[in-house]
Amino acid sequence: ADDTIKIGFNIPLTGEIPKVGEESKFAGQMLMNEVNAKGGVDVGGKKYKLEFIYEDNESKAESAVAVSLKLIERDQVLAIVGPNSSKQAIPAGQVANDNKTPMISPWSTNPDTTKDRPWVFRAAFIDPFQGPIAVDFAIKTFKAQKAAVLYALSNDYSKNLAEIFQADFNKKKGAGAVVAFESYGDKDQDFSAQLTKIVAAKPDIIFLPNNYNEVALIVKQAHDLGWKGPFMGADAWGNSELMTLCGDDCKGHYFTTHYAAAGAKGETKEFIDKYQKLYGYQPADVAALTWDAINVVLAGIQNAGKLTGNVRKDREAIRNGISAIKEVKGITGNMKFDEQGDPIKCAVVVKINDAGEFEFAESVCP
Amino acid sequence: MKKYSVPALLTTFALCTVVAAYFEIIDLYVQTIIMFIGVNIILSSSFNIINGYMGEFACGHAGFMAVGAYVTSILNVMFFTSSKTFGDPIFSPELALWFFPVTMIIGGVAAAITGLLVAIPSFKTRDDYLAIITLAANFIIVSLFINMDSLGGARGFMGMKQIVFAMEDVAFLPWMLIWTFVFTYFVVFLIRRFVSSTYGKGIIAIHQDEIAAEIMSVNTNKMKLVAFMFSSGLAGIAGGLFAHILGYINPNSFNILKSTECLVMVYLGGMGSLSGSIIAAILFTLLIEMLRFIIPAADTLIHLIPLVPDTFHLSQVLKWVIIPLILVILMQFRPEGIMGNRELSDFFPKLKKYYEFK
Amino acid sequence: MLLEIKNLYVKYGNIEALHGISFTVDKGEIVTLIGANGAGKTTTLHAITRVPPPEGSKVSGGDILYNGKSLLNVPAHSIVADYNIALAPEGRHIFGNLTVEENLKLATYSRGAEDESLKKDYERVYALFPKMSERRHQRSETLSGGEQQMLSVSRAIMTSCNFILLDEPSMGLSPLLMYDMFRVLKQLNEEGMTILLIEQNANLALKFAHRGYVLDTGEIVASGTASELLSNPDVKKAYLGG
Amino acid sequence: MALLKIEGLSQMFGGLTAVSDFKTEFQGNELMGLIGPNGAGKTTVFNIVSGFYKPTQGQIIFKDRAINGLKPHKVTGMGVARTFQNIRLWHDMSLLDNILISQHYNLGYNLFDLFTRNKRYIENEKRMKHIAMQLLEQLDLIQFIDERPKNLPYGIQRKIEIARALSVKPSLLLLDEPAAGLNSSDIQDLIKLIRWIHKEFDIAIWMIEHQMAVVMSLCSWIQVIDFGKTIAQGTPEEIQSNPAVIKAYLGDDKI
Amino acid sequence: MLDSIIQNLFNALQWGSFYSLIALGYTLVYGVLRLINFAHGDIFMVGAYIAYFIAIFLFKGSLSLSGGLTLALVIPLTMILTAMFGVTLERIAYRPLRRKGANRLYVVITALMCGLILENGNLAFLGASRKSFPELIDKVVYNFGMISMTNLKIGVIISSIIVYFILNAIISKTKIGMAMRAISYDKFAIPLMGIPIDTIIVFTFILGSSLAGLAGILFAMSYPILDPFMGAIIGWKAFIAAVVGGIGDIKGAFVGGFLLGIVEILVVAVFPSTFRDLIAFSILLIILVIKPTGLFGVAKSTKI
Ligand SMILES: Nc1ncnc2c1ncn2[C@@H]1O[C@H](COP(=O)(O)OP(=O)(O)OP(=O)(O)O)[C@@H](O)[C@H]1O
Ligand SMILES: Nc1ncnc2c1ncn2[C@@H]1O[C@H](COP(=O)(O)OP(=O)(O)OP(=O)(O)O)[C@@H](O)[C@H]1O
Ligand SMILES: [Mg+2]
Ligand SMILES: [Mg+2]
Repeated sequence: ADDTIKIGFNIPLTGEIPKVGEESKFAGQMLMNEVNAKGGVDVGGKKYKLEFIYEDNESKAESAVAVSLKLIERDQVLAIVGPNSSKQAIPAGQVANDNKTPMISPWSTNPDTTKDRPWVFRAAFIDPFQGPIAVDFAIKTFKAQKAAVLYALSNDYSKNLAEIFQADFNKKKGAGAVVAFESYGDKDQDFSAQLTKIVAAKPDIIFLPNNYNEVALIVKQAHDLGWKGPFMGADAWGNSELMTLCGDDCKGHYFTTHYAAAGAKGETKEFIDKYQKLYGYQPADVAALTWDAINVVLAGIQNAGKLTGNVRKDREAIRNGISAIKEVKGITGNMKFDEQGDPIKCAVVVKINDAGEFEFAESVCP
Repeated sequence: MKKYSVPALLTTFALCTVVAAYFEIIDLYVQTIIMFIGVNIILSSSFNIINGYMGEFACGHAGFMAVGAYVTSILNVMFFTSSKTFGDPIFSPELALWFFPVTMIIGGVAAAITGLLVAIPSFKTRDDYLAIITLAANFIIVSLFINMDSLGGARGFMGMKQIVFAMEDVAFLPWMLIWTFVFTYFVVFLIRRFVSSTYGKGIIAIHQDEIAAEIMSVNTNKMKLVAFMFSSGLAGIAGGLFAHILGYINPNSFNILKSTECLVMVYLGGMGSLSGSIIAAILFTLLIEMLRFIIPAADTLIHLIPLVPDTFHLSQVLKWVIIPLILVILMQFRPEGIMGNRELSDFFPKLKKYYEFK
Repeated sequence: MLLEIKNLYVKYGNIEALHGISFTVDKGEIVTLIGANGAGKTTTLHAITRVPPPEGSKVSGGDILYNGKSLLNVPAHSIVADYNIALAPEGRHIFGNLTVEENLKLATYSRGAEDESLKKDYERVYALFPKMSERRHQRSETLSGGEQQMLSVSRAIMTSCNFILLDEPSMGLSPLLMYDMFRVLKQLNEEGMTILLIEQNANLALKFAHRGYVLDTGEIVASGTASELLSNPDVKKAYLGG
Repeated sequence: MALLKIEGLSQMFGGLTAVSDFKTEFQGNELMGLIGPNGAGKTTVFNIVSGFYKPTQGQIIFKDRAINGLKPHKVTGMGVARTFQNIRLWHDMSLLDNILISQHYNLGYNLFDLFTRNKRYIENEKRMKHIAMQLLEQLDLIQFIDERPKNLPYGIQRKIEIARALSVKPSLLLLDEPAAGLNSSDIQDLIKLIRWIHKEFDIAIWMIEHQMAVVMSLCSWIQVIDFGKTIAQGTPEEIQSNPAVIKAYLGDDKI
Repeated sequence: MLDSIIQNLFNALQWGSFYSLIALGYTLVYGVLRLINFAHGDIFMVGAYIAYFIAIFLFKGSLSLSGGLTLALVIPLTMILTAMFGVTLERIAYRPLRRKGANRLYVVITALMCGLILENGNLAFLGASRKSFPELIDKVVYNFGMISMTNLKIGVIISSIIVYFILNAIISKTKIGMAMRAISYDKFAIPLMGIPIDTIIVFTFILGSSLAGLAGILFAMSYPILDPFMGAIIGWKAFIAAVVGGIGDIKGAFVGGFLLGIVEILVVAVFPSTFRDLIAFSILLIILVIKPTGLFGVAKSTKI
């Protein structure tokens, strides 16, 4: 109808990372229900109801493309939120850009997703920013002279971050300071060989830019192999499930991320509590980032001033609106966008405390 | 009449689709689905050469697809676009249109050569050992691309969209749609010629009794070589198309899961039935897309019944329960696939008036 | 009457292979079924033993009575295990990946623990076919054609049968062995074994059997004692090669 | 020049000597028999000659060329065709295809011709089809041309195997127990068929058979082997009365 | 250096044990039906989940039994339930196809589909959250110099060896084992020996699936994070291991499993880990090229 704002979600509800898709979807539902309960969004004096369409990209590149086109052509959405992984976000971003539809990926960290694509934005900070924060923190807190990295070879997020960490650490501590740089394959469950190598290299810290489920296994196995030192991780650790899976083994370690759930204040805390109440578990960063991504789109609409009902014109207005954003207050921090469509926002380092909560340690802003 | 009716029909269909796409009568979504159907037809019918006609159980088709996809993409990106990997274009971008078929064929040839990787071990091994060799080859190829950092590694490789734009600059037409039609027809045409010749039937003889084939003068090693290279070469062509339709490729798109889809299409259609492969590819692709619409519709429908609680929803996850379930049930009724090893004309003898399978 | 086939119809899909045949076998008899290729002899034996051939045949009418009880609803394995009817099938069907000895051992699956009678049976088989004991530990798929045939027959004997169905047991056997085998079958018969024999070599079969039936395209066209059939001019012309 | 000359042929399987020091010779187009007890090594000899086994020792000269070690399809291409003890037809293809495919040794076109379907392709396909049709016509099998062998009676299948072997245009035809499983009247037909083939195609035929009626009435020369060794050879009359053969093979036909 | 090699050998033995246990299940079913039971990896997954639910019920639930007692109950219960599960699968999905005389590859595809149904059905009904398997026994880490071992790892390795010997005895010595081997060669003649074919097949699935169940428990204890797709890749790889050993052969599967484990781990230990799959699979490929029937597979000597 005329008085709705349609936004499409291109998310992995099935396939390799269904949990990520689920959280994105829940964040979307929560936001939509909230806004619609208040009567909708006020744009140029007119109330619009939100209508979200969730499509499954099966965590596959080709499906992500098909989904984008379906949302753009069939559903005539004004903007697309997603996809989450770069593997899908890169081709889907191309589609959105070609078809002049604003797209914002909550989670993708690969620079190519937004590069030279005026219509594509993202809500997460990119890896070249996050990596050095981890390096600095490791050097400062653990007096690390030597570091080891274990990353997922076929996961471009993990690989990217691992390489950035390696380069930065070597830059700061001299070539060869990363004493072990190991990888593992898709859906691996045993890391003992890599960890044996790492432990034998005697690093001061092990950097694990990996998904939370793998982190739990790696940490446990490292302990089995006699490792007693610290670990550091990145935003992919930030999932409520980390602690149920990892238990005591993960306590006392640090990771960089977008927000700290424990000790969160204000809107962030509100979001977490609401989500927990509705869906029974603490939201991960992807939920928070999706929430922010939607808000970025809504802010773009506000900036546009009014909606004409002509989809093409409205899409253009929204795109211009997003790039003109001065600053949005997000639950993962305040952000504005650079000319590539990447956010400029702060990162936090989180400590997993003895209660198993994600506790704020420090904040780093660009 | 008999000779031209089917080509005429197919050409008309392709032309209508292209014209409709040009005038935006069918939208990009539908076009993409049509293109995916084309790619899947190439995949399943080429896979059928090995798994159907020759009766071997290979399961690494996606690996060869990857080779074709990468080779074609690299060549095109290197020749016709400026990229950070390869620098400035070597040739003028307008030439992309004319050289596209050439690079596609080169991709196919590269894939065919990779096919040697499985063809040569296949001389000595049969059925399930071959399954492993192909499976391992699939793992190896994917792993190789993941390790090639210069090609993006796990981050994938892109820039193929520029090629499509370059073609559109020459003439604004839905080029990928056109190429998909051209190559799909071409591939089916080649396969049909192959399996209906006495030469090609040698692989069917190998299927039914390899020893008898060898002793009755069929050079089984050569036939296997030809069959594997032919099949993997065509998979390479499918890969090239796939890469340019998507504009982006990633090694993980060609893992075992993709090979599994190829397997499903072949056996769904029927071993050794070309029309079966085509029908199965169409059905399979459509089924996946249809469920996008059916599941939400069914969800709305069941919520009309007051008994279903509001919190219960049919989720998209069910898609990958429903699709295999449909196949399992189908197998129970047609344990030889949709077409068995027969062709359309065997089911509808009247069709023979209009075309013959030769 | 041990076995009574009553008006038996068998179909392969829609094709009817047996059009209502009836015959009987008495305890202790040797009965032979002769007939041209494709007459339905094998089909009859398969129907009795309830083994479905890979393509599947169906009894569509009539009955098979064994000691007055119908066999039609008895599962195939129990024909051997409980009714003690064994079949040496056409095409041998030995287990090529097992050794000769294992093949024989498997045939005793439904027999109880190792006892005297079992030992006697092994000895009898090895005495009958010395080749079998020579090749005891050879993988049976590498046996020569005739050796495989011996194995198939030996295996049938090793089941606890007292009624044995033989489908062309002499196929591929050298003349010497063929005579040997018939000699031993005769001996088995004298010890109380009932035999239903299918043989292409009708001359030989009729010399060996007490009674015979002539099957032609799914129907019984002649029957009688062996000597009656041997002298029947029609039978002579059609099946005895002169 | 001899058509086929085998000398000192031996074949071992593990510790088992299946064939030992076997020799024979075909001058032109004889019709010879190879008999012997089960497991004597007859089929093994055929397997070696047709290239399926590589002999442990020995020489096989066919048309003045050593063929031991050649691949089976090469040997067949040179003119040695065979049938199998257990029928091995391509059961799920039409009879015509069965006869066509066995002409692979002489396709006369390559893949390029195939894909472009040029004149060479069309003419060669026509030629092969012609040969097949002629052969089926001659052997009176033409009415089964579109049938699949598995649906045909056993006797016909045996005949098809012979037809398929003939389509190779062999100069030496190996028949491994062609009469096995046939009944008495079929056997009479088979004897006529083989005799006719021998005359009509003017080829050498080498036959393994246990049915003495067949061997004795067809073969001009018979070789008897036992445990891989030749124990006798001669004309049918000589063989039938040879005590060693009677003891090892023929027996005294009393039941 | 020597330390790491020994450490890695132990790692490899543990990891290989899982491949072995799963490969044994593959080989059993394959050896009997010539069916590549692609759902086997997922039956293993189901086994792990069954173990999880039983363990949670007994350990964390109102009963709160001790860890050791829970484990003692979990092992037989899981094996029984997983076996029942495998048999049910055979009943409803494979047997009808077999009865209809379908080409065996269609049964293989059906198995592949059943695997997908299990994975995604699990996802749909249990949700996307991963499950964390409770620690039933206290982990003890033994250190010998630089080498670390845990009691669990030793247990896993020993279990898989015991299982192999039991299985081997069943297959090569008993009549039922002989019947299992015979079926793969000629199904037709089985009933003629008085052997109920379906019983043997069911028995095979019971054996294979209960092994998968056992592997599931041990795996869940060693890698205590369960997700619906946990059986997929390890299943494929175990299948490869089974074939490299010589499929259909118990010893082959056992050795093949350990071989794959050792190759995977040693490749990482020696080469850059990025090349693991590449090198490991190339090695396997080369083994198959040299020995086309696998390490222990008997060349099917075709006799014509
Ligand atoms: N699987 C099958 N499908 C269809 N028809 C069949 C099948 N098996 C046998 N028949 C047909 O049933 C009839 C009887 O076959 P059967 O095998 O019983 O003959 P037979 O007397 O044993 O012949 P032979 O002497 O060749 O062994 C034949 O006409 C045959 O064509
Ligand atoms: N591939 C093989 N491996 C091991 N032994 C073999 C092989 N092929 C044949 N043999 C053995 O060689 C011997 C000769 O076998 P062959 O098949 O040549 O006998 P045959 O003379 O044809 O007998 P029949 O008349 O019974 O067919 C047999 O004892 C057989 O077991
Ligand atoms: Mg018969
Ligand atoms: Mg022989």
